[in-house]
Amino acid sequence: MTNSWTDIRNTDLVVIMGGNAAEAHPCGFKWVTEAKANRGAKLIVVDPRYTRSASVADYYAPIRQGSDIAFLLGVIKYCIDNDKVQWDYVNAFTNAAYLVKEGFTYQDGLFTGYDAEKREYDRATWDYQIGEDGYVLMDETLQDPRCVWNLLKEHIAIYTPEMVERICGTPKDKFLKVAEMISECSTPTKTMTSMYALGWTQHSKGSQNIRSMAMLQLILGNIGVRGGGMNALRGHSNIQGLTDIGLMSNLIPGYLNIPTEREVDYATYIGSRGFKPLRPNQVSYWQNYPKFFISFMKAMWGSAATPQNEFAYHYLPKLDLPAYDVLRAFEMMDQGQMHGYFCQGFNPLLSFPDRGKITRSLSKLKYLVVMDPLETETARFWENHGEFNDVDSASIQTEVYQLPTSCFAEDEGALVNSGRWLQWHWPAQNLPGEAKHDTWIMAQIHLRLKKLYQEEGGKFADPILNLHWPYADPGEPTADEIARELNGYAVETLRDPNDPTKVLVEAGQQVPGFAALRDDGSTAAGCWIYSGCYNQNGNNMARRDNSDPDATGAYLNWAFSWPANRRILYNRASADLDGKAWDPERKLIEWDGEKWAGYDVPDIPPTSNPREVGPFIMNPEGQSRLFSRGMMRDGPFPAHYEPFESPVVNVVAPAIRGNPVARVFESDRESFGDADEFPYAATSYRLTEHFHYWTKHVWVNAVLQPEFFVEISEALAEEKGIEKGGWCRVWNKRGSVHAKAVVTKRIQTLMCDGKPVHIVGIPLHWGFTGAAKNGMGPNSLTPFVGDANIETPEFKAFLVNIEPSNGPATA
Amino acid sequence: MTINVNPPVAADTTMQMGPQDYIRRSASSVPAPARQLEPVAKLIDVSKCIGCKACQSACLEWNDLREEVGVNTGVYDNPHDLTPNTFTLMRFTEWVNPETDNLEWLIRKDGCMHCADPGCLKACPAPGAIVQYSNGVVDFVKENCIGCGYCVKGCPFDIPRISKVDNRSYKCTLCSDRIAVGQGPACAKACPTKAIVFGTKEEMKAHAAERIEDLKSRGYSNAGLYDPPGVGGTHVMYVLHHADKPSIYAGLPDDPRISPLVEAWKGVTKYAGLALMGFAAAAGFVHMAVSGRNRVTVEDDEEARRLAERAPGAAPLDPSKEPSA
Amino acid sequence: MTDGTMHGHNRPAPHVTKADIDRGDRLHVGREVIVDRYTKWARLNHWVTAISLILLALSGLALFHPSLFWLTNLFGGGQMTRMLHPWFGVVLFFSFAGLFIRFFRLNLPAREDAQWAARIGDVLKGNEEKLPEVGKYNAGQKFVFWAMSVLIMILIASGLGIWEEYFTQYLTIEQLRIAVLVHSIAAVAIICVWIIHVYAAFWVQGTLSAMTRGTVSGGWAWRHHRKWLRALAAYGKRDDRPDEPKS
Amino acid sequence: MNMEISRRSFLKGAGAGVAVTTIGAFGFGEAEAAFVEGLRPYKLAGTTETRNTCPYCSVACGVVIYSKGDIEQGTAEAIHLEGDVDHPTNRGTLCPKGSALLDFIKADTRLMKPKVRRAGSNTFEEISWDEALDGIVRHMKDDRDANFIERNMDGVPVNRWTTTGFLAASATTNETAFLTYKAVRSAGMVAFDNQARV
Repeated sequence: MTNSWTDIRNTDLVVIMGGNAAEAHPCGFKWVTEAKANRGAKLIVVDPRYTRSASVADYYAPIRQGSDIAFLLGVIKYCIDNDKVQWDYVNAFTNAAYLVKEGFTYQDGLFTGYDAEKREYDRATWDYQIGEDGYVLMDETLQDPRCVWNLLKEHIAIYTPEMVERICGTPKDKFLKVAEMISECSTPTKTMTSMYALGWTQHSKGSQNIRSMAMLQLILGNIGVRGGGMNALRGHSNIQGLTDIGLMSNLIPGYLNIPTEREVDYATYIGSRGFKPLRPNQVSYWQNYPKFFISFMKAMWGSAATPQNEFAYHYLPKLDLPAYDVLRAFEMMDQGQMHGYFCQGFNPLLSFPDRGKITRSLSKLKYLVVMDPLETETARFWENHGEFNDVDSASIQTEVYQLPTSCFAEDEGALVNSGRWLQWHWPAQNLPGEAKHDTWIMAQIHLRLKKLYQEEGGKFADPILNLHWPYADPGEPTADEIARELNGYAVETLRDPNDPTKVLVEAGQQVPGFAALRDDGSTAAGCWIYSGCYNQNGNNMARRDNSDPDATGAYLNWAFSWPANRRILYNRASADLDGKAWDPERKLIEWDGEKWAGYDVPDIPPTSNPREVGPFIMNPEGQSRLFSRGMMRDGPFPAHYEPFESPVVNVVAPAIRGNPVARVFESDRESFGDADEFPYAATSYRLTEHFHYWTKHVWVNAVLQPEFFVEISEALAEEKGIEKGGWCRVWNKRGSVHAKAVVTKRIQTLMCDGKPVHIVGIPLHWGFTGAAKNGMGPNSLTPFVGDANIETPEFKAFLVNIEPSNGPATA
Repeated sequence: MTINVNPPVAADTTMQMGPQDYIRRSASSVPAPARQLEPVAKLIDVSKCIGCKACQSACLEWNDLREEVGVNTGVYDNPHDLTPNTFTLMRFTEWVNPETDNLEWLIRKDGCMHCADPGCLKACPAPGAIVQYSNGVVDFVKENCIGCGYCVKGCPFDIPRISKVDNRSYKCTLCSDRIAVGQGPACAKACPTKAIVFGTKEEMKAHAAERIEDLKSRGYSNAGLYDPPGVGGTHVMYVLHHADKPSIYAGLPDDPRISPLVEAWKGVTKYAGLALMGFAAAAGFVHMAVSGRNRVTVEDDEEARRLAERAPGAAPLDPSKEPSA
Repeated sequence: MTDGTMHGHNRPAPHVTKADIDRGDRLHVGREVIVDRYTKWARLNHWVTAISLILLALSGLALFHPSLFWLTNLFGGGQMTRMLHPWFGVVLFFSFAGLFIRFFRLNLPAREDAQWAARIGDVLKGNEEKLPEVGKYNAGQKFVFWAMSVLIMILIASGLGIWEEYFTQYLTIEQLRIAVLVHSIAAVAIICVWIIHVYAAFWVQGTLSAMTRGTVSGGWAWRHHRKWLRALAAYGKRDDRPDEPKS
Repeated sequence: MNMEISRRSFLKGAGAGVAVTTIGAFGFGEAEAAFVEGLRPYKLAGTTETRNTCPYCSVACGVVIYSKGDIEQGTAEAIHLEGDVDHPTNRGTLCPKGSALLDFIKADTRLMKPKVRRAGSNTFEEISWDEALDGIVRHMKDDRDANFIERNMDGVPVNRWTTTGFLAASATTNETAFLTYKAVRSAGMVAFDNQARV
């Protein structure tokens, strides 16, 4: 989220698209109802299904899953054609005026530089024209045909309301109504907020779905303002935290990168990360990269990280591939290239696409370790449960360890919500049975592995032997100790550079925030963006002062929000070029002539002149990007591509299947199906009564939604002779599931490119453990395809067939 | 600032409501209460409800109810009906508005309405099994319940359910145990969108008025409050976007009132019946007093004997048995 | 000369047939004339019926009006009362069915019934001589018999419907409301009929012995059921052994 | 900070506040007997209240866990759970999942003992923590030593361990996450991911 849950009360228009907040985030959705009550805000829901969110919406429009980009580019076109643009914002805060390199083009659904062999683009031409002074060339009059604004207009020209209807199946009048309501938010005094979730991410072009809306929000001037922003609802309680702390193949905490093997030494690595400003006076905050990186290395390897060994640069693994994400990991298992796997509170057997392949892959492991407070299907993937897990135990050689862990009720520590709040919590009960805290388990694994290397030696043990382990009880580090480590501390006494007699932080003391971090090894910080969460003032994540002056929804003294306790990102953009709030009613921060001040922590250096310093300090431009240069693998502008399995061909570029640079493994291609064989457009989703595969263990939730079902329209039920509440079978090349049929008016047949498209909705909460009835899930049917940029599986759009049937062979 | 780990939640947990606040007690009478509690009400704003079932969940947890895991029958309503363990239930209706031709997903939280004039209490034959507090809470006292099911017949909303396990009647208590310590019902506390709110009935009516105004501004010209006079008003009220036709919300009664049959049964029949039986008995005594017993006379006996002796197959008379004239 | 003239007032003796008597009715002529009216089994059957009806009345009344709820103590509390009442009903039903089979033939309407009913005033005054001669049962007794039969049918039917443990789920609430209303009205009615029945038995001296010893005196039969007695004398079995007839 | 004031601040506008009518408003007078006929005794009396965060979605609602016993003594056990009225986001509300968290903590399928399933077996067997952990790190070391890539073809140190992967959780604390990061990265593991995508 750029903003926070509580900020949503400040909005005038809520657009829920690519998500279902009421269903998946009811208590966050409260703030939508608050906005309605406080500001008479309106709610628009655009979704293939008439969802629980739609049930309280002011306006609902249907859309075919996987066609969001066409819809959104259509809205952008509507706004531009009707001059519904917040021009001052666009001119001041976006790269609309930047000139793009000659040679960059878009044709037949492809941008310049496509390599069909590698399924990759050469992104050389996807960039700005740079002048002699090293700064970008721009045309503030927006006349130059090569300026971003004109290229954008040209790029979206095809997305007329008629084209939108043809692609999305959204009736033209409904689309126009939505576009018209959205376009009204182009005035400085009206803001719109976008609430989205996996409905946008789980596509082979998920990142571009989100970019499309981000671009629209920039054009309407809704980023950085109260009641605006791009708000990813996020699924799990600390998924934000785990991403912040970089538990991903290619990340270092705080969104730094694991080096690739091309970066042969520290100099090369850091050299490619200069982040020189592209315009005068810009902050380009990533210029501080070395400070954050080296402070991290000090937190990892302490005294073993020295200037002499490039702060242990080579202790880090170097990547030969962009990422070893989960899809690749399971592909490797399937190819016999991976022998061991750890699942920490994770249930891949039900979470990842193409369950058949997941079972096959796990069966090829030597060992599998599952840490969880609850039973998981993954821990029992080798156990036969008839139709619900049809395996031959004897033929599976994997050794499986199941370790009982603590759950929230026994844990202490911080979780990061989607509004980036780090909130501390306290244990309420003791561990049941022999369950242990995850921290204890991870410490034990490290210490015992270290012991083996000490005793036996082995391959490059230094990173293990020298891992910094500064805990009172090495066997069980406390949450408090680790929280301090994340915040960062002075390794040596820090003195004021301008006045060496002045001590800023004594050695061993907590640093006040990331501004204090240094690149000379004198500071250590586990995750720079968290710096300030546990400083000289104590544990700020545990703050519980819920006062909120002038009811802005900021709650500055409640817990801690990264970065620097900032509640709304890019908040400088809430004020115009003179530093005055776009909307006096919704003042956030303002320039008083000398400094920035207001209800939030300014996003730019407090004394930076509003006319000089741009709000988007993480970009070398200081401005936001309507044209994203080479930052994304599949194009600087979003373009409509069909899902890999689509009921209709791509009318924009008929030759192209799916996203041309999406993650696809050759071995999975034959498992894709076509519309003639599998005519129905399926989608997967959560239900409000359940949380993933956890709550089927909770009898109350099992009572509220007991049994696996699929949802279809009355028309399809009629056509297939499927009865409401009767059994049906849904299948494609990857699998087949039996489910109860919920026949509903909430799913309607859409007309796309002249043909009717029936939608099959498949919720995902059932398995073969827990209190709920045994059942299957969508991942028995979903394709093994990933988003081009972040490899998110395409769970939201695939093809199936359906027929009436008997119940499962074994119930 | 100080970091407050465990600030108190419900400081005072002493019960402040009790039998002294009864205004009605089934099959018995109560003295007029010394004090009048402020009438309370739960307001359910159907237009704000997202059907998330948090209320059901919170209700099960607070009241320690253990419902059975059922099956899917092609709808979202689970369980499929109120039960002795399900005091409240979301009922889903897919309704196409004939005026706009748009689908509307009407979701109503069903449960006890806590009528000002409770049909269950009127029908109940067991003294003290159903009580009504002066703040409007209608509560079942299971210790006194005999499981006859009369409350089911008395209720205009089809709410009470009799347990097959302990043969006692159950329904929403409005969390009387929470209200007694000054807290609202568990469902109202949990409700994510505050579609369920709880407070004094006056507060709730005022809040409802605001909501209705908002709904009218959004095109629901028939939005209104459901506080049916037929049962003297209720302490659970609904805000409906289509208050002109309550029955589209999964059969919410358009004009609920205690059934005339129940009125007759618990009214005239009860009293007339007793009177009639009393009269019948009394009539007997009077008749006895007036006309005395109907006795057999000596003549009757002689006639009988003559008839018997003259009859065919009579044995010769034994002189010794000849009665003396 | 006829009995009539002998008797002092002239009423033609009615035509009687064997059909006017039941199996088990018989005449004993000893020191007194004794008539067997009810067999051992009939009496047993009657008393089972009587007891279950009384238990039903008591348990039913307990739930009928709050002022009578204290009656539940007789059955071990409200829950027990609620549980037992329907079972008493089942017993009554089958027991009464037995009585019905035994008695219904002689309770079928006869010519003299109308005349008898028309003279109800004389009945109440006890002016037997003004009444027609009747068979084993007079119109009043027949009324009680048929009223009981009909009301018990109504009570069992409505009672089953509102039997919470087993049957309520098969009825709509509206049907239940009708059932419970009908049940209570029928209950009041049957209790009234019962009062009439009991009172009559007590008012008409010599009646009770019919259901205790099983016999009535010849005089009682002559006075109240002369047609029956004539039939018995004409066609009935008799037992003139001088010793006292065994009851 | 004053809870009452903060709660009252929630009353401004919006339905959210309306639920927070205080005890006084119900017209209660002086406190009466603790147990009264017909009413269940208030089951939270005498419990310990602990502030925690819902482990499900990222709204991160504040919850209050009511427990009996003493955590220091090792006897604390949760008996009830409700939303935290003072929390700015959820203000005491909880969704159907959060409202039932007690039965997540107490689920029949909650794991109590370490177990191992041997190759080819069709059942889990209970083992001690020592056996489990030693067995795991033995697997790790053998696999790492056998497959660790110290340098690539060009002789560049790459220190990559690609044959064992780690899938991190999504509901563990930042502190667990960082400790996990340290343990996993120091071993050179690259197939490292979390639940962000699903």
